[in-house]
Amino acid sequence: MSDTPEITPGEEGAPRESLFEAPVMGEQERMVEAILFASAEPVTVKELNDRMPHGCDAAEALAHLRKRYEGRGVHVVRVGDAWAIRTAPDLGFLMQRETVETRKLSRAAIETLAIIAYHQPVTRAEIEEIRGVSVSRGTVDQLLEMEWIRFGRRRMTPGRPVTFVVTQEFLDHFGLESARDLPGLADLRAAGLLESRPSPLGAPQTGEGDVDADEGMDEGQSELFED
Amino acid sequence: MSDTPEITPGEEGAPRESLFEAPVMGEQERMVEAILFASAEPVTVKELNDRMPHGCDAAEALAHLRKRYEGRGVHVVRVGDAWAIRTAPDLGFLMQRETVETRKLSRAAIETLAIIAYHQPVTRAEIEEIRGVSVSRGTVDQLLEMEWIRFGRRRMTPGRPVTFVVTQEFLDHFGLESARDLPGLADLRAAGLLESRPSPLGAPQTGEGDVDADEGMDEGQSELFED
Amino acid sequence: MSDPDTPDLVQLSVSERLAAEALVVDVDGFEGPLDLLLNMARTQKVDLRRISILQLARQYLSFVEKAKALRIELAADYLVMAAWLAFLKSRLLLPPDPTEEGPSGEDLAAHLAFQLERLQAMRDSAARLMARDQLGRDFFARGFPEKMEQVRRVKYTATLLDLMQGYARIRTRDEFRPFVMDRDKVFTMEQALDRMRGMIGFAGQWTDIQSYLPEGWAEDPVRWRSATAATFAASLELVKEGKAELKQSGTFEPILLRRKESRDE
Repeated sequence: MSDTPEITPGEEGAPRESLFEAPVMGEQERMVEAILFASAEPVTVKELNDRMPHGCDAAEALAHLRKRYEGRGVHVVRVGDAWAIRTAPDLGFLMQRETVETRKLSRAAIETLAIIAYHQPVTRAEIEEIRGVSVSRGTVDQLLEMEWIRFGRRRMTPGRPVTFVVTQEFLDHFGLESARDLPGLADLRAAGLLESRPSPLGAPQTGEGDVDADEGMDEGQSELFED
Repeated sequence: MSDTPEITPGEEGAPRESLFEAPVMGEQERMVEAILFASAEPVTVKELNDRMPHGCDAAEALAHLRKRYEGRGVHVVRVGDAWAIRTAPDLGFLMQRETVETRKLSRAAIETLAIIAYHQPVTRAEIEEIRGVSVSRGTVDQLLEMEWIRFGRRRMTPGRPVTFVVTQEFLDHFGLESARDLPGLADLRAAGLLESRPSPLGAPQTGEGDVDADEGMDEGQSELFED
Repeated sequence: MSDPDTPDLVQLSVSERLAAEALVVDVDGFEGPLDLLLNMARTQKVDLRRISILQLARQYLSFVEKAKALRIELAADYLVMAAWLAFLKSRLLLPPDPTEEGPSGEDLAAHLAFQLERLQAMRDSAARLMARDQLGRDFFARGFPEKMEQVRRVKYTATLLDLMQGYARIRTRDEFRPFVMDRDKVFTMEQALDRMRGMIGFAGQWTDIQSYLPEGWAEDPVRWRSATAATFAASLELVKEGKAELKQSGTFEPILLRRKESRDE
């Protein structure tokens, strides 16, 4: 038996339409609708295209579908580079039964999360610099476990520290289309509160002093707005 | 269920506006939509009414919603005495992902197949005799299922055992015009596939030492070309 | 550290002591010196941008003095901050020394103000973030997600070379001895089953399955192995059919077989 199974996406089961003619847009919209309804997690346009018959344009079908659900009880929402159907927030009061009691986050965890979201990608040292206290392992672990943060690229500074960024789950949970839509982001940037400001010599180094903590901060911000 | 929406005055988007005035039907429909969407289980009309604001008519809202989803990618369907949103049956294929894994045939299967190809038509007992081990049912079934072998004529010997022959699919797969084109033992030896040790019995014949196999060989070959 | 702002230790009234204690107990609730400073800054009730760092430094140092008076252990970073603030205070109070290198007291104060403002901004942002509609609380995902069914199809394949090698393998093996020899040393499961079917009716007692081996198969090790394997497989088949029972008292112990009493008979 071969140990490297060759996985080829099957074409079987595709509608009996022609292989070369894509289904009409109305049909494509139905397909996107069915796929998004069936999934609890956001689905990327690429995944949609992969699952739909050859020649479909999921992005266009999505745009139609999104329009169709405007003002309805459920909405088509964007989550990073993926899409999902979610109930309209104004109907939350109907859903008490569905509410899952989530673990209460500690104040430290909430602050750390906010710092990662607004400053991403951010190193542990930078988080500590901002909070003025060292970040406990448990806090980061909890956020990682909740899949609200993940490791980003390593910072290209001595020691190559890891960075943290927020995830699609984070965006999904807080109903954000992208990290750019974080509340008050523009104001914070305008006030210069997201930029790095090297601490003058002699200021007490909070957290575990990572000399390079401030470096690369701008790179981080630019990465955030790249996508 | 009534089809005509009973429009009751009420402010849109403010379902809890009044304790005594039910939300407009459009709002009620949104509510039913959100509840059905978010529920893990089908929801009865009674449950819907219990969860919706006082004065709502879930049955009517449901009828509207059902109509709205007619012909869409998902449908409002009845499950027992409850209701749920489910994928339109014709789009079920989108919920499957077929992966094809290519694996090498097992050694037992290859050997069995080779014996059938070289000795056809051949009975199971003969295959076992040549391989020196018993042939598992699974191996033969697998080859039958792949349509590389099929049943030939029954052997006119006591017990009238069935015989196996190779199929056209087999020939196509291996790029052979006929089973006669299979390289002989001499060719195999020339190609270095056999140890070139002289056989004590002289030039090896296919099916040597197997009276039945030899006997049926011509018959088998001709049978192969009958169809 | 003698600071005019620090009340004389001896003159601490009971209520002052209590207040100080409350403050100290509260330290547990603070997330480090910066957090404590931020809280003290709030008591100034001005925009953080207009905060008096000098006043803040005094407040902090007086707090640390009180803590010391109460013999309460402060974590090292609180003390580091106290030392730094004392230094900052002196810088801010003394006229600048033109010969002195490094950042001015104003620069240091401005940076501390920036840090406090940034921390406050992050707190506010965190609060705004948590106040947003949240998935699973205010808006909801599909309650009945339909699983993507993974249809796995295995396609078996072989090449002509595989086929030829397979055949060659068999024929090479056979070149040195006739087929009949093979048969001679192989006791098939079918043969064993036939044999045992005939004998099982008499097996009322637990009997070692070795005793079911055919005559003359126990001497040659190759033949013995084949016959044992076949007999064992046949025994399993009989058990499966409900005609026999097997037991073994331990690893490598003899395998015992007996007829299963059928109630139908």
